Amino acid sequence: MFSNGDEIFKISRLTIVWLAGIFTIVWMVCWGLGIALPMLLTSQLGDKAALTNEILRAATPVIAILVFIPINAMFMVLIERRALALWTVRKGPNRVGPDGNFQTAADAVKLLLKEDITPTGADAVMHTFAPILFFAPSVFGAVPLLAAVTNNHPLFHVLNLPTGIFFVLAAGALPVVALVMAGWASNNKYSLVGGLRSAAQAISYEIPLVLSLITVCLMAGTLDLVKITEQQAGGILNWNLLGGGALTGLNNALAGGGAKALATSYFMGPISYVCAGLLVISLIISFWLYLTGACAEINRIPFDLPEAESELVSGYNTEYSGMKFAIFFLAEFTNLFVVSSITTVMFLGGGDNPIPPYILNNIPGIPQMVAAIRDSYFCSTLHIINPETFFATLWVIAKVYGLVIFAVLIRGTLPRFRIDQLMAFGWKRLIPLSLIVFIIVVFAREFVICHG
Amino acid sequence: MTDEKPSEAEKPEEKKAEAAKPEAAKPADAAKPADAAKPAAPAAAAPKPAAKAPEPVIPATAGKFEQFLKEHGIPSERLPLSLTIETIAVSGDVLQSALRLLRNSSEVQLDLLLTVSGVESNDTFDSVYHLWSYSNLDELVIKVLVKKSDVPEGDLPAVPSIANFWSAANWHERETYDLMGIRYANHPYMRRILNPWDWEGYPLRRDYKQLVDSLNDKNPHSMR
Amino acid sequence: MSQGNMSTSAKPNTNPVVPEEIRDSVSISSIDFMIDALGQMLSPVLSPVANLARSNSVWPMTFGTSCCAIEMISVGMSAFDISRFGSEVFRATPRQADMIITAGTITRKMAPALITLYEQMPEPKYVIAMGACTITGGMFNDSYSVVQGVDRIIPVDVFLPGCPPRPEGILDALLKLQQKIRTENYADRRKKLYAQTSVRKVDYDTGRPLEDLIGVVQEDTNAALSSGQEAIGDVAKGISPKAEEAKTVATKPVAPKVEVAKPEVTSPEAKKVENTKDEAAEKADDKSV
Amino acid sequence: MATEIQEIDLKTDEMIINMGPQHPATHGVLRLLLTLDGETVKHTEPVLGHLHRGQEWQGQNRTWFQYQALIDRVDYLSGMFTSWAMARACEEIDGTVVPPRAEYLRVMVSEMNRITSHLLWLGTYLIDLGAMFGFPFYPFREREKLFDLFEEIAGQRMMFNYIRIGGVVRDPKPEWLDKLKRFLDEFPDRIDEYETIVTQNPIFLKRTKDVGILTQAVAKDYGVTGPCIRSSGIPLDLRRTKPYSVYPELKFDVITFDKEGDTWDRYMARILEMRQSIEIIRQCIDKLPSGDIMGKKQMAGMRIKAGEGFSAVESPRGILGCYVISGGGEKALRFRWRNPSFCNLAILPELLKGCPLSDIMAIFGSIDVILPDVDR
Repeated sequence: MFSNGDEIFKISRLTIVWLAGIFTIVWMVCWGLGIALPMLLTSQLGDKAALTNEILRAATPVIAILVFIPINAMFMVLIERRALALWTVRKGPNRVGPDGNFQTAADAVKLLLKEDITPTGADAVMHTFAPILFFAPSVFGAVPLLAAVTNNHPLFHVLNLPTGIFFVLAAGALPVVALVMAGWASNNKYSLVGGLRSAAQAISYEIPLVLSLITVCLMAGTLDLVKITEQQAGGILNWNLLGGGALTGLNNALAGGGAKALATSYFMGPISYVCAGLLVISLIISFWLYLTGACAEINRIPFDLPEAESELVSGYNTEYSGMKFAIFFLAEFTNLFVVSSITTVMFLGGGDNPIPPYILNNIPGIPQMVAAIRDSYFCSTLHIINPETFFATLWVIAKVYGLVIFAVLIRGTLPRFRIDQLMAFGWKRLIPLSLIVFIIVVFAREFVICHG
Repeated sequence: MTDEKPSEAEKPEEKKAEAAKPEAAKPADAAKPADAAKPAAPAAAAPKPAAKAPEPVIPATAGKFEQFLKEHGIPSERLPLSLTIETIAVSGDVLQSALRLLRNSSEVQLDLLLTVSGVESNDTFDSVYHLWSYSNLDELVIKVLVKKSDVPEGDLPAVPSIANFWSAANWHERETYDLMGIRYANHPYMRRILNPWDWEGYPLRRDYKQLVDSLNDKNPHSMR
Repeated sequence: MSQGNMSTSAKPNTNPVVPEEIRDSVSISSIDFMIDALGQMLSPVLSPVANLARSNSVWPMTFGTSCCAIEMISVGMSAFDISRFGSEVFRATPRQADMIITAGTITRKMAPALITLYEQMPEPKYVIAMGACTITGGMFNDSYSVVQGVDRIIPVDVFLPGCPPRPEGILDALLKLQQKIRTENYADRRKKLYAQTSVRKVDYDTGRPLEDLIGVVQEDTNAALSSGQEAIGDVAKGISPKAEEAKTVATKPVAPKVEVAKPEVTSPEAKKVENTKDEAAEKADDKSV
Repeated sequence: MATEIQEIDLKTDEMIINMGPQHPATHGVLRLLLTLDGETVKHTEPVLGHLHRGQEWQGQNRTWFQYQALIDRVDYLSGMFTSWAMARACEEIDGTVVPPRAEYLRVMVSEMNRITSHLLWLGTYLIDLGAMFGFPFYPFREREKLFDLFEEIAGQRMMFNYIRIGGVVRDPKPEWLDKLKRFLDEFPDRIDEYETIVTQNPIFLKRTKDVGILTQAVAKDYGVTGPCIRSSGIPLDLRRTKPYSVYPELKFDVITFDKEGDTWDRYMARILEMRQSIEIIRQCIDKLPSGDIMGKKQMAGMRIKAGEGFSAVESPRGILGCYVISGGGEKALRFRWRNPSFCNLAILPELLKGCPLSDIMAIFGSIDVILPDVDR
């Protein structure tokens, strides 16, 4: 009969193989274009290669993203199907390739080779551009995140914006236009209702989402994604999830600062302690608010009303087939990935290790291992990767895909809201709550020295 | 539809059918779809099995509901059809008042209309109402018999509709109209409900002949 | 599902006799013509890739009318688990589906909907006729309202008998379909892009085939009805004309056979001409199982 | 100083949406013509008949023996009940005495069938509400176990043809009863599992509480039966109020809620009915007498005496009636089905008035309509 342990083992194996494959490929592309090729050119041509090198370095992140997104979406679809199967006592796709590894590749090729239909009576131009407009923001919106998730690797310095989070949010607000376009251009009433629903939903849930992120920015005092990540370094107590730096004093005390560190951070005594507690609670609520808003933003269950299958057939993409539908499909999962990355950067400390360094460095073997990696041929000579980036990326991958799996679990559990309940929930619950949290944070942070 | 032709001829109801339609004296044909056209000769030769079939014995006294209706001045007649359930026939004119009375009076409270069915018997079209109660165990069958001879040529037998005061009858009456061709007068939406809207013919009638076209003509794989 | 939502526009080879609202409601975007030429050229290379991909990701449509639909649901559930073959992605819209499992009896009233759905599906599209009802009419074989065989209205790839077939049967049919897809040629399949419409159209309001009805409209209605009634159990007509014939059949003037008193006598001759074509079409038409 | 609020009359158009006959939420082939104002339903017109296969016509043109194999398709989720209704009507006309063992077996398999029917309803209802990737798989797991039992006793998974005129067709082996007992022991835990996921789920409560309230007056007017009306507070359960077969000898209560039922009540009524069915089957296994199982010889040329009869059973969807007129021959003169789905569906336009688009699925699903049962 069915053995759950066996299946869990297979899924883990699949995950590890895929992730290793994806990130090796992507990193090799980055390294090849951004580091190896410029090094080679410089050694051959000298100063004449400077301009070429600049162009190569600037192009690297974009190309990396373009390589990364399709493979990653394929993996995410596969893992979603396998994980849902695991939770519903099934096996999931396991026939194509070794253990079903290439199932989604087959799907992708099939969708690309399928007939592409534009319904008569549809607005052909809008109908064609809607998926592109839906997909594009998830590509260029993700760019500023790159520096943050790779521990500010020199390759991605260029892309770091001082107002990174706003750029990401602005890009994230664009797809709704595409959905309305798709709904309107399809000449189908279900599509139209789906498109309008998505507009209403996105506008409503944008507010709590942005407010919760503003709360974090307020705590951090900056909009720069890299700075926000760097502030959170040093263990789980520094993360924005737990008070946005309000526990830094505690962390310092544990690290060896003792009572002095506590007194520095919590300078008002008991009031400060209470405020720190409030901050922790507020930021956890903010985290939850962000997850909820993001779920609605990317149309996942329980907020998948724009494409509610049992109501609107397939919602805004009812009339889409073949390649255009594939792009919608791709963008949907990429959006999920981007949203998880933002959560990781803003709340979960980016590439930070949850175990504080004062514990980690005392574990025998760890510092030596880091040193060994740094001194190895790959790092020191070929500059393939430095250990900071390597470990940061590992942690980012773990956190991001953990959130993705969490979203899949929610998808497999909850029913769907009704549109008026969705609006009521957004306007009457989430927005007041996020405002309250924001106000609490504004006042409470005056009594605690955060991130210090 | 195996080889049961000789036994089919012994059916009592078919003999009655022949009596109604003597012109149907064609040789036996296995492919005949409806009961209407049955072989006449073997049936006439066969003994009368109808005598053997035990006629349901009805009690001589009038039933409870017949009495009740009589008390309220509605003429009705008990039919010798079922042993267990009282079956009464009323005329179309008083149908509405009878049903209103049976439904609303506190004595009987027959407020659950199970079905409205159309039945074609040898010389009548019946509209049959099965009445139950939500609160007690009574059951009653009311029949409105419309004689075939009374129906004008090219017209449908008409029975007054009760859908305007009893919503349960709405779809049932439409269905009976659709399948049996009984027209319910003053029905709010007398339109075919199961068959396509412009369908021809009334499928449950004995003289119904199937439409045969490229969707259901005989194919080599058919069992018919 | 979405018939009536889309307005129609003229297609080059549609006969003007066919009413506006039942014409094929999709058009192909112009980029396909470029791909077409490319596809012809690259067919030997593309065929194996395309076949592998297509055969391994057959997304069914959630189309079910009666008992078989329940078994179709069952096959997606834990005990039988169609997801192993990559087919658990049941799409609700025909635009994204590859296969339609006609699960359950197709009646005259449902036939137009099925035809619309089939025509809305993008090429390559496959049909599994599931259950006795959809193959021959099954237990309702002689009923007045049942289409006796779904192959009379849409081309069928795999016939799956049973009443209802067991879920294992569906898996078997799916595997058979996968085998069939693996033998295809990319260029040949692309040629079907425009031709692969339904076998014949059915009118929603009367439940009769459109080819008959056009004649009826042109000629006398009553004559057509009497002819329809007299044809009971009479001449065994050939099996339905196939995909490529659909348009020509629909446009063929059926009127002459109506105006004569005994039209079924004349119709075999008319049919014969069609039947010869049918056989050729049938040979070309792909039918496995 | 009261300021006068001016009402501005904005011009809006109503939108007519054609839902079905092929729509994922219409459970087959129902077609709804919805007139929407925004997302609010103004008017609904159900269009039936997309699955009209002429079951009543078949009844008149098939022999008794042939037709009893066919009628499982009338309501394919509860084939035992359709068989039973026809068998009872024919036995009533014919005066056939059904052996007590057969009666007990009939009750057992019917209650099992009620469980499978409700399980399927539970799964599809959650799909209607949008939980389409996780929960629906669990009820089907148990359903398959029951199907294995059915297959063993009747030879088919769904179309049983097990209850025949005069009795039942196969006597179960003792091992079958053991398997059934084992299933009954584990099944209550499974129901608990479903309830853990669904019953108090806040989103589920939001979607179902106070949605589609069915008042007693409307329900009576439309002749609604089954769990729908019991959850509205009318204790109409034929098994108790008009007991047939061996139900008088079994202990159970009618499940009603003492208020006007919403969709959540209808959900709860079905969950409780499943638990109740378990108890009924247990009692049947304990009381199962030995003896004959068939009171009438089954053969191709089987005849039923002349007369007419109406019988009804309590199917998972309501009162399933069968009105038979026999002329004494091999075929019936008239077969008429009283289908619970057909009657219950008639209240849909009434319930949908003024509700949002998403509630159509919640309400329509809660009535539990099977389309062949509507269209026949």
